[in-house]
Amino acid sequence: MGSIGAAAVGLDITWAVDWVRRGAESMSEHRVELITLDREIGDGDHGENMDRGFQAVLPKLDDLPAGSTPADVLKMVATTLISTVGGAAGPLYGTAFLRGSGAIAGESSIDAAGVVSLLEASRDGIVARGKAESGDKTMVDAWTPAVDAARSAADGGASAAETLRAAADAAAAGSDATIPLVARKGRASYLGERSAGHRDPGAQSTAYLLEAAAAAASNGTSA
Amino acid sequence: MGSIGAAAVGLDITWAVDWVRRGAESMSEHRVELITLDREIGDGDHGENMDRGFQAVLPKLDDLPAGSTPADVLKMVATTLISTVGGAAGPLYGTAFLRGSGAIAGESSIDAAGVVSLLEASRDGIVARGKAESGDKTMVDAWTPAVDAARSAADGGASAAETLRAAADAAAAGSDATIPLVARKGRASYLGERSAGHRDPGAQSTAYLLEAAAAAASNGTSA
Amino acid sequence: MKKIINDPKRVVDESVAGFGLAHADLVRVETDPIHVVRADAPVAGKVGLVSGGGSGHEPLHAGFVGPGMLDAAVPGAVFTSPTPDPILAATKAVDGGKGVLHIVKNYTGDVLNFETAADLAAADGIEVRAVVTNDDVAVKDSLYTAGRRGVGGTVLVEKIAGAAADRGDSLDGVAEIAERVNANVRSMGMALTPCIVPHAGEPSFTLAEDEVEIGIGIHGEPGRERIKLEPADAIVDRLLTPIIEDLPYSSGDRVLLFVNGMGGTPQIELYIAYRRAAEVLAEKGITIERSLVGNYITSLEMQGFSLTVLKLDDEMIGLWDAPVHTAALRWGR
Amino acid sequence: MKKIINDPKRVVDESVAGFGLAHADLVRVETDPIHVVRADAPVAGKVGLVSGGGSGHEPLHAGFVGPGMLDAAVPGAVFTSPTPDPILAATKAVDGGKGVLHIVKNYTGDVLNFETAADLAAADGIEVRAVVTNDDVAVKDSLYTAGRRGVGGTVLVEKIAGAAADRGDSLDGVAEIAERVNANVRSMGMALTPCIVPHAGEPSFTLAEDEVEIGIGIHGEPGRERIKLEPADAIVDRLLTPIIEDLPYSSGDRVLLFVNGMGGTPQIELYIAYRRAAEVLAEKGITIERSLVGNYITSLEMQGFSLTVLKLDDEMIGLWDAPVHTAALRWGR
Ligand SMILES: Nc1ncnc2c1ncn2[C@@H]1O[C@H](COP(=O)(O)OP(=O)(O)O)[C@@H](O)[C@H]1O
Ligand SMILES: Nc1ncnc2c1ncn2[C@@H]1O[C@H](COP(=O)(O)OP(=O)(O)O)[C@@H](O)[C@H]1O
Ligand SMILES: [Mg+2]
Ligand SMILES: [Mg+2]
Ligand SMILES: [Mg+2]
Ligand SMILES: [Mg+2]
Repeated sequence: MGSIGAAAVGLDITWAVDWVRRGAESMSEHRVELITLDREIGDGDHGENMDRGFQAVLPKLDDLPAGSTPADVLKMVATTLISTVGGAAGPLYGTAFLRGSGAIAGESSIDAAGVVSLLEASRDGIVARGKAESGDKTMVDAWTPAVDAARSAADGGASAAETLRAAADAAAAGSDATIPLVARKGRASYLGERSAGHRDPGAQSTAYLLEAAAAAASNGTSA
Repeated sequence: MGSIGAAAVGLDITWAVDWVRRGAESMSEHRVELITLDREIGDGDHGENMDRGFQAVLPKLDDLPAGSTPADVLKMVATTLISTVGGAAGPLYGTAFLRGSGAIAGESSIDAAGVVSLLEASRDGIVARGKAESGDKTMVDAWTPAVDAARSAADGGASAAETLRAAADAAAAGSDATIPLVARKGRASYLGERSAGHRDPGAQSTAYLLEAAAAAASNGTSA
Repeated sequence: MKKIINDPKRVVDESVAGFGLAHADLVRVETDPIHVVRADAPVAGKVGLVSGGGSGHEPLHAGFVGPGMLDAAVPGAVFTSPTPDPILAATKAVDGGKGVLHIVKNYTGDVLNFETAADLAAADGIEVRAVVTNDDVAVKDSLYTAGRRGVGGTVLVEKIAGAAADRGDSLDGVAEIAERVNANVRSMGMALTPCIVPHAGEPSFTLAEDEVEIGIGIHGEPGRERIKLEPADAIVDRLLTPIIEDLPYSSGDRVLLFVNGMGGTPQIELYIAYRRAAEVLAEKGITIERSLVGNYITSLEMQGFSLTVLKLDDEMIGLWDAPVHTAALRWGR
Repeated sequence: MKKIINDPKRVVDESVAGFGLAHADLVRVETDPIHVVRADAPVAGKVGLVSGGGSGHEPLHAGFVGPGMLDAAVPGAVFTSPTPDPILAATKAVDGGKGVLHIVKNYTGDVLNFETAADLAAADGIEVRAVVTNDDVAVKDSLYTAGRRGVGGTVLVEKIAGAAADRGDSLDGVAEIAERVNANVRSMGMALTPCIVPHAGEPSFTLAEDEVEIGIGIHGEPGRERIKLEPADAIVDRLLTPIIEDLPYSSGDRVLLFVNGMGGTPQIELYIAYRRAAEVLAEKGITIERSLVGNYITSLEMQGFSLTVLKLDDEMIGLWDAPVHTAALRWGR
């Protein structure tokens, strides 16, 4: 079973770089969709912001010094997003990647527990910056289910890749679950009741980024 | 034959007042049409301007002193149009009615020759103010055929009413004939070749006003 | 038609009333017949400056009434030149004994109505001169047109002539400098969208989603040419080339560059146009000594812009820089 | 999408470049990272004022850079708050040794990015304080929102705080007056049409020919409520009532009335709105001491307007009247 092989192999720098590449590809691919979601209940820039940020990240992947760890990659992503994305998403994702990097600092390869720490630290960073609670119709509503799902998976003995898969699926479901919510944080909160019936763009970009992480993990191990 | 009766009767104050009332009604009725014509090759205000002017004229008809002549009516129309219409049409029609009034000054009733003098003086006033020549695609292209037709009719022995009928029909034909022309005066001249294919709004309002004059004349005499 | 209005027939009256309330320190609004005069009119011993024309071009002209610029503005109905009565009333109100200059944009209606008012004022013993602005190179000045239209250059004529009047020039002197500005200024405009005259309720023309009008006037009338939308730089070139060739402007000239919004175009776009215009002038060795960017002579909510270039001399620069205090242009006080 | 632009991705860069060319006497444009600073920055011994936010609201903020107002403006991408880097660069560029005040409109992105920049500046030894404007009564300031948005009141905060800095107030003093203005100002806006963000290429929302959005923000985001078009006076009442009730303003208050165009609305309509707003305030015994009418904080080409009312005290009036010389607001020099 691939999953046993995956459990045996930690996620290393190759995975981290692949995650970021896939993430960039996904932001580019879903740029218009994220703009459209944000236009409906925000100001129509989320896809543009995320795409601009990840396009700035890409060339820096080539400049990583030899011996870089996954944490180094995430830190580079963090600082690049902070200085190129802007808006609410820039500082929030920046903090997420920064805290995530901190949680796995020094490790050349991370296991399922490491994945949980990474995701949890990221989510906590977002909450610390943005003060959103679950149900406020923000990216937190994708991150928190992802953290919870990752923890149960890891607790149940899943591999790092399986743990990420569980996180990604939960983030996607969390994004879906934002649709009926009334926003209480971010720009969509200005709409009050009118925000219900629309998916939160940040929750959706989170789902795409965690999907990229999971895809990179399963790719790395099955290749 | 009604026309013989009409030939016998000169056009008096009743006719003049009726002309103006019918003219006002016509401007009101054709307001949108004249706006639309002017929108196509001008600035979309001709119908509004003419309607505003004639609406201002109407109440003054009730204040005419006893013993007023047709010339007095036309003079009142002239000054009222000058002070309420604005744009190019205000001074041009104002001058037309003022000169027309001058041409029949003192007459309590005008015959066919009087009609010709009135129309000719009006047309000459417009040309003096606006410097347009025939074929420039302006109201002159309705007035000049009207003057010419009136003169032939009168020369041929037509009544005042018949003379006005000839003038009105010629003005309408003159207005039709402006359609293919390229404008060389007024706002439509800015369009150059693009003005061809559109009727001149001022020629059309002239046709309506002379139609009102002719209708008032035939009505007055057949009543 | 979506507008912030109450009644199409009361648009001008209510707007001018609001203007008077907002700028009571600067102007007095007379309602019958409607005109806007400097709060302290007439200014004794100063030539009075009166301009006017159809409404819908705001801030032109009422926004330019005040010390250093116009003494009175006469707003007509939307896109309709005013009748002689309010022009006459304004002329009388601002006559400080040194005569009155009429600044008239070259449109048949404006010219005729101002002419009549000037005749009536002369009959009342007021000396009046008129300067007719005609800077729009989109229209050929020939026997086959009503002549070039007065557009953006009018704003510059009003500012500079206003400063000349302010320093005490005679009526002939003020008229002479106004003529000189007019002789040295050229403009051309374009529109991305039409505008809707309130009483008409319909757009002044219709454009497809990828079309623009080049050589547009300020009355919502269609332009000379309809083309496919182009990048900003190409549009600027299309407007600036005929302007430069017309006077012509040439290397070594010092100019004022005026990028004017038609009313509905955001400032962010005007500065993109400014950038390219400055680049083209620099390439030609023409120096921009002064500039003006914003909505100064508009066509209601039309989207688009016009470029105006004025060839400056030292006197004009001094008069341009002189203090002005109006609702729409203000500096030096 | 019809705009006077070259490339959606270069809109801000090119426009700011044009702004710098047109106002080289007032500002210096730095391109990497992009920010606009006073030509003579830093001014020694003066508190530096920095504001910024997404582009598309011009003249806010670059149009308010100059003596008596802001020392620097940081334009982000269209409708996207800038990142910390240019905010930090601007903060450093204007630090004249007396500290720097950040004037931040209350949006999550603006607040977070300015916070980060302030932390970095503090690490570099620059004293920074931030004032967050939040005057939009269309949004309830409660646990269930991101708080009221900063809109029209921001312009007034920038002018008055700028004057306080100009007269030599300390950082705490300037921050205190800025807070006081913010505490006494309320706004609400509406839109007749949406706007189109260049990179999005689609309208921010769609409205039927007879619909308007009430309680609109400045980012092209939809408002709280969509209603049928009403006459101007009814719309003004709809915006002004919640403003008056919120502070509340009451009889005897002296206020500044600010009628702001959203970018695509012609001036003729703004003054119709002003007229009614003045009428309502007069009925309530509220005196308009100062007023401002025009496009000062916009949403690209959006048609609509906002009303802002500031309760004045003598100090605020003095600071409002103090000389200011920026591209968009200028008097007294
Ligand atoms: N306080 C917050 N906490 C967590 N996430 C937030 C918060 N505010 C906004 N967001 C997220 O940011 C997304 C919007 O990002 P973006 O459009 O890039 O920024 P902006 O709202 O400044 O235009 C929202 O969809 C939401 O998921
Ligand atoms: N120089 C002129 N001589 C004669 N008629 C003219 C002249 N200029 C314009 N007109 C007439 O005036 C009409 C336009 O009138 P109107 O729309 O009321 O004025 P404006 O052009 O000022 O908006 C034109 O259709 C034309 O018939
Ligand atoms: Mg957004
Ligand atoms: Mg017309
Ligand atoms: Mg007209
Ligand atoms: Mg944004």
